[in-house]
Amino acid sequence: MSLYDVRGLKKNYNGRTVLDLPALTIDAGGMVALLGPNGAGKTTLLHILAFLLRPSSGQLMFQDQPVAFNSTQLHRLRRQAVLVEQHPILFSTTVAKNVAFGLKLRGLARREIARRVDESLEMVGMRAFAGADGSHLSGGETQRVAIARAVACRPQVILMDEPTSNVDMENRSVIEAIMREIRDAGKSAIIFCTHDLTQAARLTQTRLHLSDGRLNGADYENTFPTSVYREDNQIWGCLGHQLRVRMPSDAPAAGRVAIDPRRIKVAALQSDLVKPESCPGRVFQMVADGDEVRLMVDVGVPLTIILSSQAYQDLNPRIGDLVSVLCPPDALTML
Amino acid sequence: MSLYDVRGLKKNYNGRTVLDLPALTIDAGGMVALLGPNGAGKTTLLHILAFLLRPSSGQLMFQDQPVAFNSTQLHRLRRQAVLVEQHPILFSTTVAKNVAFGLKLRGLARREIARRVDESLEMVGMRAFAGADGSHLSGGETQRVAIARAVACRPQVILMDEPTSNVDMENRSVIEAIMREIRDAGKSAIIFCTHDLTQAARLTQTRLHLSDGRLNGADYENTFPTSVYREDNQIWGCLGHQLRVRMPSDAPAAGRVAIDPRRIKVAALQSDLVKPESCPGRVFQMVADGDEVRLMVDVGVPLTIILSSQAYQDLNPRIGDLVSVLCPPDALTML
Amino acid sequence: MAFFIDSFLSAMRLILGADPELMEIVGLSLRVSLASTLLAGGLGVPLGFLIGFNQFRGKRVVITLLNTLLALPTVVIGLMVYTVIARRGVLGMLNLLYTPNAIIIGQVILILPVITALTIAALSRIDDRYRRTALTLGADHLQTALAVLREARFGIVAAAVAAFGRVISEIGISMMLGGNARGFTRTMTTAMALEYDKGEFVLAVGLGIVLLTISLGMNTLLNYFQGRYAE
Amino acid sequence: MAFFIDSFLSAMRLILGADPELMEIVGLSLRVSLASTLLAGGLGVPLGFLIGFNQFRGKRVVITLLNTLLALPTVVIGLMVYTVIARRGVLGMLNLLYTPNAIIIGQVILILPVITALTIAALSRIDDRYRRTALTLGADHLQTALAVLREARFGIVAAAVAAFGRVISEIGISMMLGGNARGFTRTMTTAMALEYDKGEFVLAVGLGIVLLTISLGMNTLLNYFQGRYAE
Amino acid sequence: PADDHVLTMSTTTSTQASGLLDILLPAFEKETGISVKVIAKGTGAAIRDGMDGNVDIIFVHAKGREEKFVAEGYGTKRYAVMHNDFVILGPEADPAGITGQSDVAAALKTIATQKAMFVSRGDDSGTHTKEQQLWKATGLPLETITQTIVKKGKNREIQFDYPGGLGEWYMSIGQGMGKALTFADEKQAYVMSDRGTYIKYKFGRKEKLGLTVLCEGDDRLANPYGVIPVNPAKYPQVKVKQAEAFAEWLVSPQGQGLIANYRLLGKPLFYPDAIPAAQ
Ligand SMILES: Nc1ncnc2c1ncn2[C@@H]1O[C@H](COP(=O)(O)OP(=O)(O)OP(=O)(O)O)[C@@H](O)[C@H]1O
Ligand SMILES: Nc1ncnc2c1ncn2[C@@H]1O[C@H](COP(=O)(O)OP(=O)(O)OP(=O)(O)O)[C@@H](O)[C@H]1O
Ligand SMILES: [Mg+2]
Ligand SMILES: [Mg+2]
Repeated sequence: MSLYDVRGLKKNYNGRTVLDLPALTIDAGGMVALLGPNGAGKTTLLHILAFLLRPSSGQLMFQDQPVAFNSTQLHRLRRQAVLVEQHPILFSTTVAKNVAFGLKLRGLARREIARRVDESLEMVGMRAFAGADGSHLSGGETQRVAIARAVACRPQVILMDEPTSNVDMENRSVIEAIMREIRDAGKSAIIFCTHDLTQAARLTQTRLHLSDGRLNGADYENTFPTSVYREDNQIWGCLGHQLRVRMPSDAPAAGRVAIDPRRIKVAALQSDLVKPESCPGRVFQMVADGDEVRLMVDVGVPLTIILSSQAYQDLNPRIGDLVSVLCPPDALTML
Repeated sequence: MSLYDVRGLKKNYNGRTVLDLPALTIDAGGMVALLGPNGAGKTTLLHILAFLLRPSSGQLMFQDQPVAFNSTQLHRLRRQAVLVEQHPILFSTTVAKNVAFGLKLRGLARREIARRVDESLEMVGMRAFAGADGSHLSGGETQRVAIARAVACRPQVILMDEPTSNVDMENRSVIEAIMREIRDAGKSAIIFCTHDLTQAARLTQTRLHLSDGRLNGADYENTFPTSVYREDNQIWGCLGHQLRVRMPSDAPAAGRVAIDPRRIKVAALQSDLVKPESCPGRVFQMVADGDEVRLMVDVGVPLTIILSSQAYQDLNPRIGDLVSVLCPPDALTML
Repeated sequence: MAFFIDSFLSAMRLILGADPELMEIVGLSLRVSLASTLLAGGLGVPLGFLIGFNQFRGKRVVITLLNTLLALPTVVIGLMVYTVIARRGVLGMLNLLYTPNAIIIGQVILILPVITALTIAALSRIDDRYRRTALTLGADHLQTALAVLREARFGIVAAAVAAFGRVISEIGISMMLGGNARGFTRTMTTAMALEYDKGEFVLAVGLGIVLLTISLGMNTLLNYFQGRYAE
Repeated sequence: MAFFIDSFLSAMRLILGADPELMEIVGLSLRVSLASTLLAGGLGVPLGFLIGFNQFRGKRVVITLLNTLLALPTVVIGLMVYTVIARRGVLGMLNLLYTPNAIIIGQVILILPVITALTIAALSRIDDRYRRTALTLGADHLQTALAVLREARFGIVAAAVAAFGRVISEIGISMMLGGNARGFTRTMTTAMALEYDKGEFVLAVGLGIVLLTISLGMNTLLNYFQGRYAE
Repeated sequence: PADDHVLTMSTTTSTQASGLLDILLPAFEKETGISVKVIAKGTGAAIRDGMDGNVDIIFVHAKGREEKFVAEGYGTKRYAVMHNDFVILGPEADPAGITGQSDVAAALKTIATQKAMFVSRGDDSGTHTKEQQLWKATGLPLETITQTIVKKGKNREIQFDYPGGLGEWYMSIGQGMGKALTFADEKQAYVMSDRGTYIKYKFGRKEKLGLTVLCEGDDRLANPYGVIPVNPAKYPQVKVKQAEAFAEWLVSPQGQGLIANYRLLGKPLFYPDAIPAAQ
């Protein structure tokens, strides 16, 4: 049984299509990361998956049943899918009562409610604030209480919109640990948005990339504005004043390019791989991403390069090393 | 001339002191990062520095003049210090009018206003949204417009509360570039909060660490809950089920410890430095931080270790390597 | 000045004297006004929610009509209700005319648009995230409305207080539908109007001061309970 | 039923007939009501801002007193103003009694508490970030208030509309301070009261329907301008 | 009209509601160029207006109080203008059985002893004053309610006489004549009314009053109207010339003729008092 099935779903605002998903299936019990630039439609999609926003057209299936957005019984379905908003808001009462809200609605016994409130506040490190007024918490405190409030409900799926964007380092790993625990226990599925690609990489292999409301496979991390100029009968794009890339002959005078982080060639500066259009860059970050390694090189702009385990071993870069970077034409997509 | 001088400043809410700064001086024209866990008082401090919140006691000097929080002319001072809120809000009118707001107040000519609005929206990549309704933007779009709105005013100091927390990768580097440019041009000083330590490291050497409302030098990244147990006549703390640390004899049964990332010892697994209380961990991230390197090792919990350039060269770790980690007692602080 | 002092002294006399007739009049005024406010609130607040929460065609038309009804004069309400409940009217057999219940019917019609329109206004600025949060945590329509109501309480209480002030100080409907019958349907305002017609201005204002004193008492009570509730 | 049809037909007749006397009465009602609403708005909205925006000792007391004043009966206002502006009163030499200006004075006193209290309520739920944002961008107190006012406009317009409805449908003050003098101070409501006194119920309700039609026109205009403004 | 051509007059609602002023005032203005601004209210309030100097002239029907008004120096002189009369009305079924009774005191006494519902205006108006006098004339023991108010720092008493049964069969409603008629009709009760208002409610409307005249003609039921210019000795700014001009005109043959010939629904309403021959 799949958790969600999306068929030809669209959402329009004032005639602009901000979400356009011909087909998408999300399985039960897993963890899905939703990635994509600002305005890609991530929040919009989460609101639809939480049954809070009615799509303009198309169909949404939940656990193989079509969702009737005009049903008066929709709240029964909503109890299976709890959303933590991008900027959560707490009811203007105590933190504890905020967490108890969903539990009361589910008709739990008073003692069970008290137990779960304690437990979930403890989990996010906010138990000391149980009696505090929810409307006066700091940004990160609010976000953590909102997570506790959702987790306490133990729904089929928890939808989290940038759940750790305002959370401090310590609690970021605490929340990631909670997410992993929920996934491992198979209690609830988790669908979350994030702009932190290493976080997405740490937590799950199932990553959906949205851009302009559409699903596409391309990582969006390497998108840059370019200026285009002509030299030696060839059109060149220039990124961050240093990196030159060969552009297709029909490239517009200025625009944005996406560079596939898996197709960028990188070599030691001394190597014979160095070509005229390659440029030097300094390695400033390396992160494990499953079996691969994510290298970040400063070439005037921060460029992400994903290396296979083997390629990483071969290159063996160190932080601070200068490397030679080359973007072949097939790595480029004009946007 | 210093930009801000803080003397014995305190802020209380309901009898709780959330900010307590005996003395602090911030110089003009620089860039300062404000770090610290949730609830440390970062936002509170920024609000005070923006002259929006009156301290409970103590004095604030701005450009060597004491700030009179009850003055009716405070808005003149406020024009020198513009804040971008943690969760910014846009007036419910067009994006362009939002950016023009501060400029109109400053009595700029209509054409100058139009020019600056265009320029600053272009800067954050939101020019296409100039006519859109400010109240219906996505989280990251809102944050970017708010930054443009502040920058357009060209004040003495721009205060930014987690300015890129909801911003996508591409625009994160764009905004970091803007921040660098402002600093380099010496136009405005910038004081910003962030939970992204690598971002803070990328942008400035001047980092203030707040915790519980107080300034302290300790990085707050390695704080963990510990359980304490006794073995071999010695008190041990256990972090993330693997890492054992020797605790002082008066340690409570459970609590939180902070581990100084510069005092952690790390060695290759085969080395003779390995001791009984050391434990193995896998290197999953390395980031340049000025002259140092920030190593992240998974020992059940993610542990940050800061190595000097030399120590990094000596160890020469690779992503995925197993290393041996040891936390000497002097690296620990009980919280 | 002398006039105000006289009025004030008469008011003191009335209050301290605890004249049984005055007590009766005060009691009736309070009973009728509270009943009208509660009834109109019970109808108007949910109605305001229905209109304010939902997006539908013609919503602005409905709000414009509501605003228009805010100008419904008491004479019109009085005559319309009169026509229906008089001996010769459709509901004549209920013998409602010149009873406190008749006043309540008229007053509910008077303040229903006020409460509804102000509830809509109070909801207009409640952050939509409260509604979404209640829904996503599993609340049904009613539970969601209650959660949002809690957040909007200041505005809605203000609407109810304004409506209460409107009816307790209202004369036209009480006079036309109650009939100002001494001992039956005489309220503070109809008593005041009578004293005014008689030229006994001091007594009229004295009664007005008594009325304001009572209103002050009610609002102080309300303030106290709101304070306790907020804690 | 027949009564309502009759009333409706007379209203049609009155409107279509464009009787000059009726036009004059309608004109006076509109002038007086608009003047009162604008004056009370000009005083009450800033007052509401002062009270709502600032934290001070006794704020809750002030709000309670305001709420109390919502129950100020027209008879009391009428008599108080009367005492001041009658020939024997302090302002007797101004000859204000039984003029439209006297009505305006009384009506302003009537709705000032309404507009102030509802402005405070409208502000109570405006996100504080709007205020902070205006301030940090360099707005002074007035500019900040205007920026927040823009965000609270729905609630404040609702307050003004309620106040306008209150005064245009109000009888007591117009009667007592205007005097219902034909051709001088006769307003729609005092004309209605007169017809009612004469027993001409059909005409009274007919005039009421004319009044509602005018109120509808005003609100439609307002809705139109609000719509344009919002765009 | 220029300011000295405007006369302000306070009067009782009944003169205005009868429509008589709509005949008199235009004729007066045509002749003298003086327009009259009419402030209509209850008798008590109308007299108050004169005492406060808010108006130039008063036109009311409460003879005793009018004379006191002049005696206390508020008015220059009372001009007896006209009278009409009061009638006792009741339901056609006449449960108390007073039909044909020409002695009004006897009729009221019967109503009281039967405890048949009686509606009193109870508003201290001329009509109410008259009604209280008639109750006294029945010889029944009356009950009195005394209210004490403060006036100029001194206590003053206001009295209210009624024949008992307050709120049981004696309804004191404190409202104008029209409203008292409506009330009595609704409750099918007895009521005392001036003839003008009765005619209007009985014959002038689609929904006819369901009450009928059961007792009339007694001398004690006469209802005299007077007009009094406000005394310039008290209020120098009053337009005494114009006021006197109006009063004189009312008692002149023209004024009296118009009054005599005024018909409401074909029925005479007022009888001139200054020149009875004008009829
Ligand atoms: N109510 C609305 N009216 C008009 N446009 C809207 C509305 N809500 C969202 N949009 C637009 O739809 C697009 C998608 O918005 P959405 O909030 O889903 O983006 P997102 O992917 O969550 O972005 P972010 O990373 O910035 O949070 C944005 O361009 C936004 O401006
Ligand atoms: N108005 C208020 N009333 C009561 N407590 C408050 C208020 N505002 C802030 N606090 C408390 O003060 C502390 C500091 O808050 P502040 O917003 O400055 O934290 P912060 O460092 O910005 O945290 P974060 O990283 O989560 O944004 C928090 O514990 C918060 O709960
Ligand atoms: Mg979003
Ligand atoms: Mg903060």
